[in-house]
Amino acid sequence: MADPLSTSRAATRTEGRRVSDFSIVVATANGTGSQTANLTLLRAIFQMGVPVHGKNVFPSNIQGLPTWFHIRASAEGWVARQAPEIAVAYNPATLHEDVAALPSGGVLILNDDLRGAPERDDVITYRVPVKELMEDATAKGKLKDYLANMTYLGVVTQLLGVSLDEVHAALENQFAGRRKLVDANYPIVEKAWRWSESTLQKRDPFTIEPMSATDGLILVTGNDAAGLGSVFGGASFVAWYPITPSTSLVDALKSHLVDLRTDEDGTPSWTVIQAEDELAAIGMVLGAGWAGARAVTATSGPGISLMAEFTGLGYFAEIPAVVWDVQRVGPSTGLPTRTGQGDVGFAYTLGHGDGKHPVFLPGSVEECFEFGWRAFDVAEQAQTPVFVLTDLDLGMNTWMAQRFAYPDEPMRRGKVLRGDQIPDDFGRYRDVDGDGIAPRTLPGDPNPRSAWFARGTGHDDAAVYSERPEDWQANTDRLARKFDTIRGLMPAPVVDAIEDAKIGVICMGSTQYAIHEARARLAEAGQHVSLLRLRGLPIGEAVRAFISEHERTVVVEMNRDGQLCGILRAELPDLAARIHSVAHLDGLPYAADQIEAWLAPHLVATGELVAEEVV
Amino acid sequence: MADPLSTSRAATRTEGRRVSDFSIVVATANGTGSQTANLTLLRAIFQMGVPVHGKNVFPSNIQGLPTWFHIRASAEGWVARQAPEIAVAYNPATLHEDVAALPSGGVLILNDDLRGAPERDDVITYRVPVKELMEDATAKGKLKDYLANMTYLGVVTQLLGVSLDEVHAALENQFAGRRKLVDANYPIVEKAWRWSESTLQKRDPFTIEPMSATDGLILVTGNDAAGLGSVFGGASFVAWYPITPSTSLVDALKSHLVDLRTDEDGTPSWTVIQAEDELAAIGMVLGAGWAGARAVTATSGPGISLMAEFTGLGYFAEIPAVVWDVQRVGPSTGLPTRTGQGDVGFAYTLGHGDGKHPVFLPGSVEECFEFGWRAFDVAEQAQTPVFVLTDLDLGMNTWMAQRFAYPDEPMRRGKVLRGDQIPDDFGRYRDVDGDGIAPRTLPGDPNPRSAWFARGTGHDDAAVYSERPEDWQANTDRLARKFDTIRGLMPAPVVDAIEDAKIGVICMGSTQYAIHEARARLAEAGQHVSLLRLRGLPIGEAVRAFISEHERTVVVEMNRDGQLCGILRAELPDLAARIHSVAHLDGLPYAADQIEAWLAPHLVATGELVAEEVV
Amino acid sequence: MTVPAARQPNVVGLTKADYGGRPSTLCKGCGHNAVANQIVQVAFELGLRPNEIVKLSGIGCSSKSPAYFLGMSHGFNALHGRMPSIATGALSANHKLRALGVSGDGDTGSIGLGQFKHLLRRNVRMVYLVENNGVYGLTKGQFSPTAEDGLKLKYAGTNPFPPVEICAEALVSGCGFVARGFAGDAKQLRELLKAALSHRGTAVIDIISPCVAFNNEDDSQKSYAYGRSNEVPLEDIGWVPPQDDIVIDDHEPGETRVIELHDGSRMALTKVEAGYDPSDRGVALTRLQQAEARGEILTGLLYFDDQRPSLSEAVGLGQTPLAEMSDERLRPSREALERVLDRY
Amino acid sequence: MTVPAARQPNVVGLTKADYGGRPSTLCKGCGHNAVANQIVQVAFELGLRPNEIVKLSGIGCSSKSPAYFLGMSHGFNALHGRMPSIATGALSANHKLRALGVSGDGDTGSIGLGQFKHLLRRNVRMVYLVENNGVYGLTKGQFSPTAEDGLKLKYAGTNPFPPVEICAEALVSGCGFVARGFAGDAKQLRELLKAALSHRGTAVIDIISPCVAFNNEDDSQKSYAYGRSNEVPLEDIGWVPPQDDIVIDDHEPGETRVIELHDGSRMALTKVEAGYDPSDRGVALTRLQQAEARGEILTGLLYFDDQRPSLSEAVGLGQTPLAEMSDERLRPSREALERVLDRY
Ligand SMILES: Cc1ncc(C[n+]2csc(CCOP(=O)(O)OP(=O)(O)O)c2C)c(N)n1
Ligand SMILES: Cc1ncc(C[n+]2csc(CCOP(=O)(O)OP(=O)(O)O)c2C)c(N)n1
Ligand code: SF4
Ligand code: SF4
Ligand SMILES: [Mg+2]
Ligand SMILES: [Mg+2]
Repeated sequence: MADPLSTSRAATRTEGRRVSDFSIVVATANGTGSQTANLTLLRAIFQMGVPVHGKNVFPSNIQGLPTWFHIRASAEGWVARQAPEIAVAYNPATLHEDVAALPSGGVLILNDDLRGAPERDDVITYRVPVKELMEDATAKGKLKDYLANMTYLGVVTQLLGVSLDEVHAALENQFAGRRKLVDANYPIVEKAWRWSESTLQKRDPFTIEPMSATDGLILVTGNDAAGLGSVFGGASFVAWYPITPSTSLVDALKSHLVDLRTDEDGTPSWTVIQAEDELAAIGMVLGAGWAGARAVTATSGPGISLMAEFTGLGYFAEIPAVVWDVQRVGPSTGLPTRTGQGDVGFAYTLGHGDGKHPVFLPGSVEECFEFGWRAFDVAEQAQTPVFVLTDLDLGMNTWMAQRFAYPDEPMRRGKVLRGDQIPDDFGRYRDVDGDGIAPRTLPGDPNPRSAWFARGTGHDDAAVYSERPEDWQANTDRLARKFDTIRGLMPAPVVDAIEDAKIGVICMGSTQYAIHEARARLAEAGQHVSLLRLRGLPIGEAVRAFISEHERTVVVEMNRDGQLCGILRAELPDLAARIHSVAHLDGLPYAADQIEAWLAPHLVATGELVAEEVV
Repeated sequence: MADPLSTSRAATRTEGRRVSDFSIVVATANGTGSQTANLTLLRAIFQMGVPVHGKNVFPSNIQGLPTWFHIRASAEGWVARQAPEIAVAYNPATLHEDVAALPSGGVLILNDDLRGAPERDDVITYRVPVKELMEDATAKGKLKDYLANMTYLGVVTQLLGVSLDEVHAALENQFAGRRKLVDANYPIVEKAWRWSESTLQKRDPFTIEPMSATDGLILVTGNDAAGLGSVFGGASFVAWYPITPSTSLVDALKSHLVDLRTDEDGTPSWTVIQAEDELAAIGMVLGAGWAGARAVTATSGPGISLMAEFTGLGYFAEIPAVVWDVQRVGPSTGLPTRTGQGDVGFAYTLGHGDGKHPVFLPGSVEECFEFGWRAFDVAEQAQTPVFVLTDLDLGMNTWMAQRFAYPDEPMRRGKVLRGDQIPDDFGRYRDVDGDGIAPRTLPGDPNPRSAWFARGTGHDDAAVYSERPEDWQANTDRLARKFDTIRGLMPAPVVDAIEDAKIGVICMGSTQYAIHEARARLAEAGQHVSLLRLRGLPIGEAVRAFISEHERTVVVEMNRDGQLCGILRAELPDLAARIHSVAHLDGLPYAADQIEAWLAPHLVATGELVAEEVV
Repeated sequence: MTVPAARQPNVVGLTKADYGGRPSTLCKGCGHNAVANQIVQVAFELGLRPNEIVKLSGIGCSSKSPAYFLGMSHGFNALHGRMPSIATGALSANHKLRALGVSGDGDTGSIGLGQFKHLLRRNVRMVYLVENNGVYGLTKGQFSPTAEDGLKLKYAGTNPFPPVEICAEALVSGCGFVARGFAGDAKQLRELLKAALSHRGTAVIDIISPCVAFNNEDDSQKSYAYGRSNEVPLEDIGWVPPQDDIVIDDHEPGETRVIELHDGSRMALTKVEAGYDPSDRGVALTRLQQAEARGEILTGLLYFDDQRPSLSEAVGLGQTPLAEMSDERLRPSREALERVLDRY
Repeated sequence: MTVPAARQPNVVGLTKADYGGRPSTLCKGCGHNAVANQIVQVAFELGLRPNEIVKLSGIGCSSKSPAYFLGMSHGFNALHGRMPSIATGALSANHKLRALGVSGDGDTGSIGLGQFKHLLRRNVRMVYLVENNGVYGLTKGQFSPTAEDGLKLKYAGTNPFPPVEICAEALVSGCGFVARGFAGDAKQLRELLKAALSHRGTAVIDIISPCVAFNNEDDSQKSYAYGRSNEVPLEDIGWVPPQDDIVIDDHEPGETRVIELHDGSRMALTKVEAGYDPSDRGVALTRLQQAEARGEILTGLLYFDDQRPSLSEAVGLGQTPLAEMSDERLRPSREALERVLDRY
């Protein structure tokens, strides 16, 4: 099997030196524990001030199947997927493909103990005598195989011009300063580094040179950021069921709760429950939301399907809840360890019958943090289940980010009446303010007037069971009004409108990085494309304005059916004719050249490109 | 609580006689068993050749809550809901509202034992001494209360000019000729009828006169028709979980299986399993479909939500299944005994990730029968779960219909390879014909090449697990091609295009009856509106053509969010600007005057109506 | 404890009427009504504070009944079979609340079996009532999974499957309070309810609660299923005549009493003897099996053990419920955030 | 029965290799691989016809394994926890087929508990294997509901809940074949598999099948959880060294054997004595309780009773499977339709 991310076979630019601008792939087998070496390499480059990003391409399996770790260093700061010029080949199972995938002019760092690597005289090869380098390592047995990953760390860093001090610092950071661990690993790195320095002679153009582009930045995964954001949103109840790629979000959330939300006497201000399945997880979250806690769950595609019925209850009984969907490739069980954006259409109207739900669409780890706390505010203000759709690429991979900003406003708990605030004529679903949102009361309130009976069945505005047509319609019309109020609560899109650009691109989530890079390239070629990055549904006026201002709008999304495009066409029928779809899903994050290729026909249509130029 | 269907308060037309053109409402309490009397009244009118239709408005409860049975007789054949001019008031709990709801000039048939009926001197009142009439009835105790319903049957038929013979015949039919039952009931009917003849003096204009408009027609519910159609479709495995209003579909299906599909020796050619819930029901159906049986389930809204995950598996693993959704009012538990069309958007794309499903949209009991067998053909030809969306009004109410036509074509079992037909290079998902549909094999086949491993995870065209991007994309692109093939398998819409009409209406399902009546009225007023009744999704070219031919298309549907309208806008973006939505849901079937009112603004917009005329 | 007279205020100054709810829309004679009445009586006698109680239910006739008692208490009529997850979340958010859950045999034994069993594992502190009638009432008489093997019902035919034994299920799932009552035995029911309300974790009471509309044995002469097929059109399961409650008020411990249901079918109830020791799970299971073998239904407190911590105890919650914590306590400080960021 | 040598063809002319599947992608040393191997061996020894068997599973490492045996048999890798419903439908459509189902303790005991129990009530004719490792393997080491109360795992922390006892659950659900095996005891496992394959209804075998990657007790010296926290970065649960299979081949009936898992933690397996009479459900439940009290795990055939008809027998299916009926038999005649219409 071949590394799916190493697709380009075009010769790579080798004239002159390639300073801090290239991609590396490390090919190992799952379960061999190469992650430590990979993340250390990533961090070492980051420490040198060079913009860098890592993507882990792993199988849905625990041990033995091939896995590839991609690191892109880019002085210009590009982080989208890019076919690697440097390959570290440590996995016998994929040796052939890994070598074959290299562009001519590329670099191969080969575990010399592996046999049968294909000859590539158009590739610069460095052979690493792993066994030899491991010889006098103190560790024994299986642990030795594990530590063997440190050899390529040493060689690669040396070749790229990363000092041993940087590597050591990175290793310390990676091990959170745990001495024993550093001491077990570093000697091997050092040995390999010095061996490389003394024996290998650099023949390739790729180097890292110190910059200051990462000053003040952090390295973090989206799931970690989301967990942390939730904690700062006051998450107090978490129920979930394990599923890739959302599991690490809950793991992070829980460890941050332990760290930040446990009293001196050890009492937690939170409860995390591993439910028996996703139906139970969302049920628990709704029960907790009804009782007044800030409750959240995280899942992925299959879990969203199982949450359909309860989401409809939450919508109709009007109970706050936050649901994170770290999207993987669907339909069905699909590709659990690949990334996609295929749940947006389904989540937006989840549940039988009428109903729409607010959907946050974070596009960066910063937004994973921010929406982590904002989602609770919207859920409690609107008294409804709120979805946050991120994806595996954003959630599980390691990204550079600004230090997260502390919430700039107090927690918005929404309309909750307590004790004497509860009027004599209190009706749970009475729209006293005309915004479609009626004040609620919480169980446990001493005021006898506070009581109401939550239900998924038809009811009047006092929550009393009713089959009367006028009660049904009044109530659901109010829910529609409420949804309009919600428009004002969602984050505005990020718009980069280019003066008299004919084409506007609309995107969401993590695809923005490839799009930014593609737009920059197009701009160099004189083709200017505006961009609107949607950060939430329902849409507001800004989207209508953006589409109106452009001759043609192209909605780029990582699914097959063009789900977001369909939503926009349905909600903006008068503009639908101008709204075009670019929808592609194969499980891989987008690369800039894919975006360029997909936009080309549209540039041709608007006359900005002549057909011939399209390759 | 007031009868929701008796809404009009306008004075009714009383000048002259009202022959076979009026509505009756019978107000009783749930559990009192008035259904027999009501259906007998309905059938008696039907037997006289007069077009008639009955709607039961009942609560989600078993005993004691108010229920109303509506009968509309219409020489012209209109069957849509219409506010009644005649009320039979036998329920003390709703006496006041039932009387108050009558239009002036209306007729009240009052159980004289009930106290406190409001005075309405603008209403013709007949008082029925129920106790007295029941005096010498043989039955005792509770059964007596039950039989008391026969008194209004006698009085109403006499007043309307229905002969005792007709009533007797209707009663026999109702009791399927079971003597004992007829003998227990008829004497009371007769006594009441004769009492009415001798005592009451007819003061109202409403009468039934014999016609021949129902010759050769049958009276049947949509659920019964659906069950029968499924049997003629070869249904052999049924798994379901009880839920109103789909329960009577499975009851009918099962009794028809017992009747028509049991061998002489008593061996069934079918299995019906009451599952533990809807997740299990659809799972069983998919298991049976995979193993080669024609399998079907029936449910309603909440069940559809619970079937989301399995539907995605069926779509992706490509397993035939038929799912009936007898729609009730959602979201959530909603109004279990009220009608709606709120699941169309959800069912069409059910499941996380990408995926669309064929959806049949029967609009009559005849189509409930026809689609009952056709759905299996499409499911097996396309190897995918197929939905049939009907509703409570169509499913549980009693409609006139043409005798059902025997399937006009043999069962289409789709591409199934057996034994030696299986090629050496057999690949379960290999698109050998280019129509996106690959031949399948069935478990138990003696040919070793036949084996494949069904899965919801990514696979190559031999059904072998694969995470390769190109495998994923090739497979899902093929599924998209398959969906285009499916377009050609769905029933064409029924189009009534009016020469140079500016407005075209698109509808689905049971709302057609109110729309036909409204169109006729508009036509009388010189306003011509074309109609396209959609009978299935995905749409074909006919829909595009219809919309293109009209200045403005109005999509009328019984939900709040205009779900079908959204689908059409998304799939026909170039025409979306002309597609308008009329969406209303309060649990009641539409009445013609509602349709007129909703279309008015559109007629104004196209200049066919001047604003003033709109009331 | 002295029982206050209905019209007198109780220890918390409330009259019995204050514990009432909306008028019942269930069938006259339905066992579920009798249970609702006893809940009102017990809440009144114990002097419960309505605001300290939440009423929970799933979907079904039984699950409707929380609307008919404790009108001053908050309540949540959840989804079919999903009361346990709602309860788990609600009681986690506010572990000071006491939950009174009402479910049916279909709601708990069929669609809800998984959630029921996992609720018991977690030992969420609540009273869990299963109003057990062997049928699906609200959907008109299909078999529920607790229907006896071989039972013939007019509507549903013959049941070929062994019943789900609610008490046995509770026992193997580690439930610390397992009891069975009968809707018609008010005295026993009140005793069980009072004990359950003071239990540390989940207290399950399986209550035999006959359905007057659909639990009609085919061949029983008195059943109106019989009546229907012979005098009343069968299609017309729309006919549900009102019935009187079935009541037994002098059932002694150790005694077996045969009661007659509305359809004339009989049911043998055996009350555990006075000296029965409910502390052994194995014994409880065995006794259940023996009774079943004799075609009897064992009633009373079958198993009791309050050693296991409830969920909120297991997760170590303190005094303040999560739902009542101040925003300050819920959102860590600026400094705390900076500290975390420094690690990245 | 004489066991043919692997290379020799068996009674149906197939070699052992013919019963193999695709290469396993599970961890080296995973108990699930050992089970898969025994399935191949048993199918070969019994001379099963691959086309008469269907392989079914849910989702999990365990549920992947059907891909690794009987490559010439059809199979269905269903959804997480939903194998039972797929099995019920498939076996109803073709009751001539024999189903071999592989599930995990999470798949069956957690999300799938309800379907599992209802499958047993219906007595669908299939072999139902639970490859029980006490953890969620595929999602990296969370507790499964079968994990012991109080167990400490490096990743998952301490488990506060009582375990779901698969065998006890099967017993109370009326299952007629309840057994427990150990992945490392090939001989016993083969015997149990052979017996199960000839059972009339659902045959449940709970197989202790250690997870070498995640079932690592926190405080066990040999666990690499320990190793990890001290020498290897904890975050790196990505490190899963290959292990050897744990094997015991001389475990005698009645004997208690303590086995050591890869992490050094110990497990006491007690094999039911030679004379054990598996015909009494009550005894089986009691023995399970006693063993549990002693901290032992009881293995062997615990309960057997084939009196209850399987589902296809209960619904009275004839010779021809539904899936193989001719269109003529499935679609009634024109006349039949007219007859029905005449009634309307
Ligand atoms: C998901 C779902 N499926 C089916 C139904 C329909 N339904 C309502 S109540 C009920 C059964 C109730 O039986 P039980 O729990 O025994 O309560 P009872 O009415 O007998 O008291 C069913 C199947 C539903 N409301 N939701
Ligand atoms: C609906 C759904 N939820 C969650 C998951 C993620 N998931 C995959 S396997 C698994 C647990 C498997 O545990 P077990 O059944 O014990 O199998 P094991 O891997 O231990 O053999 C989970 C939670 C899923 N695939 N589908
Ligand atoms: S149908 Fe049965 S369960 Fe429901 S209310 Fe009536 S008697 Fe009670
Ligand atoms: S993770 Fe555990 S269960 Fe999964 S394959 Fe590895 S050892 Fe087996
Ligand atoms: Mg019940
Ligand atoms: Mg497991």
